[in-house]
Amino acid sequence: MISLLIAIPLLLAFVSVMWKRLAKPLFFLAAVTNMTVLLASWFPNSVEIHVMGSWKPPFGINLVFDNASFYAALVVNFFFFLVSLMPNLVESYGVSLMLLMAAANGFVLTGDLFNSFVFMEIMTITAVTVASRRENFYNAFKYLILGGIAGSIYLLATIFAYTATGSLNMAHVSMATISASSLVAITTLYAIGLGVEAKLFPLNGWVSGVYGGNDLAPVILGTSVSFAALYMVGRLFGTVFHGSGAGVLYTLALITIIIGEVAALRQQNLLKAFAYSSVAQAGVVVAMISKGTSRAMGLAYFHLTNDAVAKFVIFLVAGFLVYNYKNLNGVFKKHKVLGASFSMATFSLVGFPLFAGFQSKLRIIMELFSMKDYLFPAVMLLATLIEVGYVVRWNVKLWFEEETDEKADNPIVAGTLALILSLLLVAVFIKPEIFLGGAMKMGNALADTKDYIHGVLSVVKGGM
Amino acid sequence: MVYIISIILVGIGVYGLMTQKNLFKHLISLSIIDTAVNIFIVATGYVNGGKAPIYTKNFPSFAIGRFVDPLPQALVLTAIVIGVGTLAVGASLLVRVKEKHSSIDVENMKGVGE
Amino acid sequence: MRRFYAILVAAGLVYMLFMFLGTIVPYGKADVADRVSAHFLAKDVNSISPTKWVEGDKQVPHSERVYGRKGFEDGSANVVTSIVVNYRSFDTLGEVTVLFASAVGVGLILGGTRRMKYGRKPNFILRVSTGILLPLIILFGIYIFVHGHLTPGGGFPGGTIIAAAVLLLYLSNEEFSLNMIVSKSLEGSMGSLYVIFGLIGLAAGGAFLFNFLPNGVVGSLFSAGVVPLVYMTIGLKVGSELSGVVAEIHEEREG
Amino acid sequence: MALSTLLISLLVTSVVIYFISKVSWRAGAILNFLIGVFLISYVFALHIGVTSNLGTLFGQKLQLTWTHASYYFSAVSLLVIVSVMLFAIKWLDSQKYPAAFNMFILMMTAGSLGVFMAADLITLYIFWEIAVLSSMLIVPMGKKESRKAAVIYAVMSASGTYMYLYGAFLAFQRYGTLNISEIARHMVSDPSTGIKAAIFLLLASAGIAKSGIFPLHTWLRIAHGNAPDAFSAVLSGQLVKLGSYVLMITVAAIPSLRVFGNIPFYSGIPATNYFLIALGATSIIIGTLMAIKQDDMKMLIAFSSVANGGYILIGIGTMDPMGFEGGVLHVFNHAIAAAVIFMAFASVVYRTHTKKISELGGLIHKMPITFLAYLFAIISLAGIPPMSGFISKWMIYQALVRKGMFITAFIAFFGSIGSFLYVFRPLAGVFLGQLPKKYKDVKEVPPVMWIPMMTLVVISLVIGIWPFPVLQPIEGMRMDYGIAPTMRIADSSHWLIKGFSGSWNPVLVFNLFIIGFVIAYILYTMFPRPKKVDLLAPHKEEGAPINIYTGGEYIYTPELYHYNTKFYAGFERMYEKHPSWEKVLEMLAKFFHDLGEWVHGWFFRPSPSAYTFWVSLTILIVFWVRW
Repeated sequence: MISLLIAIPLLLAFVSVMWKRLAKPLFFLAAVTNMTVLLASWFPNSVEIHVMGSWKPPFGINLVFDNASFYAALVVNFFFFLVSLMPNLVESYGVSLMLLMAAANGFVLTGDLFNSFVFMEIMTITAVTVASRRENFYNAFKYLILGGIAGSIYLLATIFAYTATGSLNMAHVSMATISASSLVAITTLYAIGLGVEAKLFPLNGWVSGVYGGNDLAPVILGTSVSFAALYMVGRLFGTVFHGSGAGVLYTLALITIIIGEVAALRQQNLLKAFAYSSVAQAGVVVAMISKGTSRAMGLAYFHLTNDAVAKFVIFLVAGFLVYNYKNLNGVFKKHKVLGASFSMATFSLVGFPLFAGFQSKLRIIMELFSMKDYLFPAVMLLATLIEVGYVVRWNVKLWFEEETDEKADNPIVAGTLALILSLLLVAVFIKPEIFLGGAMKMGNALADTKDYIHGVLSVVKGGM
Repeated sequence: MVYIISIILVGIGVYGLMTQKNLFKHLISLSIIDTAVNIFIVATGYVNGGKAPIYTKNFPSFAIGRFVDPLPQALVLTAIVIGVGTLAVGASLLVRVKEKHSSIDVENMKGVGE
Repeated sequence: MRRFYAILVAAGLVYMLFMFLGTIVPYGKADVADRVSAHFLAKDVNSISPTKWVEGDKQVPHSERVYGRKGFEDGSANVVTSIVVNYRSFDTLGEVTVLFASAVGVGLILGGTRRMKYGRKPNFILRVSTGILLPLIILFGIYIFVHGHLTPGGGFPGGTIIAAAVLLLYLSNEEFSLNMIVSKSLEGSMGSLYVIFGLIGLAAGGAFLFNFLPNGVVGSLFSAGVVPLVYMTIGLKVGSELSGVVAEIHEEREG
Repeated sequence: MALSTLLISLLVTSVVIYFISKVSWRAGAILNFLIGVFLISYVFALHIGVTSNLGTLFGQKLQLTWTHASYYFSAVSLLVIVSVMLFAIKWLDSQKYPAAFNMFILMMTAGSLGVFMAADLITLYIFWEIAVLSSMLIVPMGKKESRKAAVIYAVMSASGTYMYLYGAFLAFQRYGTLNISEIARHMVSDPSTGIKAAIFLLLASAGIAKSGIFPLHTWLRIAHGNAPDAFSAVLSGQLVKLGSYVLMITVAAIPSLRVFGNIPFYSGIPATNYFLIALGATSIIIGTLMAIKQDDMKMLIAFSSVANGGYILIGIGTMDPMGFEGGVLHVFNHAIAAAVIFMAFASVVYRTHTKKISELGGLIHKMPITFLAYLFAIISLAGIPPMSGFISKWMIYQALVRKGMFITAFIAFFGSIGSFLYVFRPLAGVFLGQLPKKYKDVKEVPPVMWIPMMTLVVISLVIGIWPFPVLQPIEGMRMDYGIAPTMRIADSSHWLIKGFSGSWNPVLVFNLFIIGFVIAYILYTMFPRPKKVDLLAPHKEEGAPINIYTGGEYIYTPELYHYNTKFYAGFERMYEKHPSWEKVLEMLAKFFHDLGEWVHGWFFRPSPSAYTFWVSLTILIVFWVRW
């Protein structure tokens, strides 16, 4: 069943290249199918695998379907589904988005190191294509170069893992005895290789250009793809390498948080400012993942889910504004619904009460204190302080400044989606279990290496 | 030795990326890194005296040490194709960069703010 | 100064990788018996217990004649092919997708509508030899991907050779431009076919990309089950795809 | 109605009010006022000790309880808010966003009440942020400068809040609870002074930021000065008191005398408290000196709020029964006085559309009721009997003298004298003096606007004569916190407030004042009245030279000859080139901004080469540093 998550969008992408006009409805169809498949197999609560070509692991390639990959796939597909509802955003990028969807699903589900590299490269190439929309070629090119370097390093890391263990299977690599020096090489290279997609400092130079360059790229890359990438960070450093190399991630992530917020503060471009903020939030998530416990990881993904929902709304609204108005002063007076959703989402980002971000931020700080880590909360609160600065500045600018007489039609679908999602953020504040339950299951699944190994290597069956 | 050559090639690629002003040379440097990594991968599978992993009349049967490791070769096949895809997208992006910014030299490009 | 720092950093990187080299087996000393590929070579993946294998009991296969026999789990004489198209077929699907994605990307980025002109006439030798070489090149490409399971080569090289033929056409004739509808539908249908093969495998054998055809005798042309079929689809797909890319690059936008 | 139901339904109602206000903002404003009146009656009817569960968060119960402190602070807040709500029914027609104003002011009320009811640190934080958020969204509704003001307000407030949050979690990690009284119990027995002091100061910093105490005081000037005029009354009269409440929680609810008994600094006051007192004293000096030189009347009172926040902090910080009661009573006095003053200013701005003192004058004839309200408010603010403002200041002085803190006492006296100076400046500049020509048609504000002002004035006056209704809950608070529980200060049966160096009989004093007033009035009527000379009478049109001249020169710029210009020139010259803390904070903000530029320039430069360089360098650093 779960191989359909990758096969269906791929098949439809191949079909739609023949009939260009079908691309948009087929993208919608693919998203709906994927959501249906996922909803039909709600939280497996065990490690299920799907072996490709019925070659058992560690010999063949296998897809792993446990709580972690289910939750990640759910989030990833959810945002693709939302994007597919907005045809004027998709335009001629339907095929690329379907491929991106297949690749993100594959990246999340795969249990094979090299296979994950292949999917990462598909993601990079399609993401570059999406990023080049609205003539944003130079930034897309920079992204391509950085992605290419990262891909090479990721591949190098995979080969080191292969020579050290004799297999490419994640479960096998995680149980094999790897010498300490070898492990250093592998984790260093993986940290750098994943750092580009996970937006770690200083590998995040592409983010502002790509997210700030058009209205489609941030909406999908800043939510789905970044969730998939950060899922892989948790899978590799949590499950496979049992937290070795976490020190590197922790340090880099803390620097990322501060750098991201500081860079966001000075930004004069709405999309770019929140692009940097998404860098900072990725830093928070990676630092939390590097803590390695199941609770910490669960909270990391809880935070990431909240951030992704908020960012979706923010980028959606910001993209609409930036490409319809020359002067953004006071535009929300004309678009009250968009404005209200934007404000709610940004307040959730900061972590004001009444919104979801409050729940995750406070829980993270609390968890860190119980781990006797006093530095990270301080960094996080300082970052939040800077965040308050620019979030309030943007809100004030967009709501209260003197308006100009430019005019654009209200986007009905986007406005409705933004409003629903921002109300979802309020709902999460009242009832955090909506996201927290799944995220915690995800954290447990990621931290439980033993279960993962057992599930992958001892179950020998094809399975749908 | 092959290892060292491939590593030096990686170094050359990185050097090229850092010093060149022409964006197409960046793409070539990236390609060099790709190639270097591919060479490295194939090299990790080499067995002294090993043959290409194809069963023929002359080498009809399996034995340890007779054939080189086929897996890295299969991986490289994939990696090469990925490199080609990257190159194609990069090159076409550069065509458009040249159209938009009137140059692909980092220092002469117009309209690249921020 | 910039170059000096660049050299310094690059040298540091080389040094770091050099340090990492110490952690892997020296060149030429790769121990195939310790790796999964030993069983790909021996074609006995199904007969060993993965649980024992991962626990360190590697169960090295005995020397056994493979060529010209039948009854193996995988039927291609070229072991690299058996890995690419059978054992790790999913990677190859990904690989095809990468190429497809970049072809789509090139199309979207360039978005040309009119054939670009070189602005000079191709010379006589090029024009005449194209006529002679073209069928040969295409034939050679087809040969390469049809024999992918027996000899070095396969769908990707074969497809590339076909695309080279198209490039030759472009070079020799300024008026020529590829029929994009044909190439796109070939590309799309072949890609779909690959996925459909996988789905048939899912239906027939319970696993995506399952080899649902009999394997035959190792070393003969009609052997290795689904492998030649897949390689043919890949060959056609890559051929049409890269031809498409060549065509896209030869197009410019109006104005 | 349970406390939690009340707060949640208030939050929901605020959204409903928005949609009602969209139809008719006046209906929304009237509904707001009615809800406010209901809340006052509700608050007065509530029994001390009622608790209510808000739910659980992170496995911790969120609890609300109704204590003497909640009662006192809620009542004071509601008094101010309801007056402003009544005031707003008319005043809002000069505003651009009446619907949003109605929504946010009700939301802010819910937040403030929640803060006062909170029994644990997280509940307090949640409602605190609600109050800050909603008030922060009202601030930019004012004039152009108010946009920047909102950002500064939010950041300054957040800097305090996040320090508080850090402290709260530090306490939680150490003591395993967030409940304030349990934390207090644990802290008394905790041997580690360093961590206790850290928790104490971190918690206090939220109060410091909010009530405008020294290092974080600069937002008051810009936020109070630029917020919508009537809302400044809430900001200064009510929101700032949230800060005082948190300071009181940290100093008194956590019994700082016992917790830090091992680090006495000066006459039994622990070093931590003394640190706060020093901050308070600094605020008094800065607030007073800066207020004196302001030309903008709202900014002037904003600085006076800084100074009065200092008084409150000093009073509470001594933890002396007298000082504590004085400090808490000063909350009431300053709230009422500041609210009336800002409402009076709002009335003036409502009619004249300017808040510069130098552009005003002589409004006493045009707006006599507003003038009267302002007059009584400043009498209270300056601490002159018989208004209630005197009593609290007197109590604080009593405590300071008894503790032998002469420097602080001197600063407090200085602030008091300074307050005479600065409150007189708008009085003279706005209400007295010459009436500019363009305001000759100005009318008194309608009753809806002056009734709330006069009500508050009357309350202040009554409490000045008979302070025991207010002192009762304060005594209750003192008992709750165990500050000399056997001592009785307010003795209503003998009409006395028993001090250290004597007692104060407000009724007697009031009678004496009435007698004095009567004598003065008789003298006033006996002597001939001053003749009125119209200084600017020949002034026909704007900008034209005036027929009269001074020192042989025509007067081209009558502003220079305004009564208010260089009002206290000699005094101001003494500290003209003062070091400005505002500049320091601006430098800090600029530092972050420049850091952003720097980061951008170095790491996010638009060339792939730079990226590659940094990526490679990071790989090397990662490789070498860690292993």
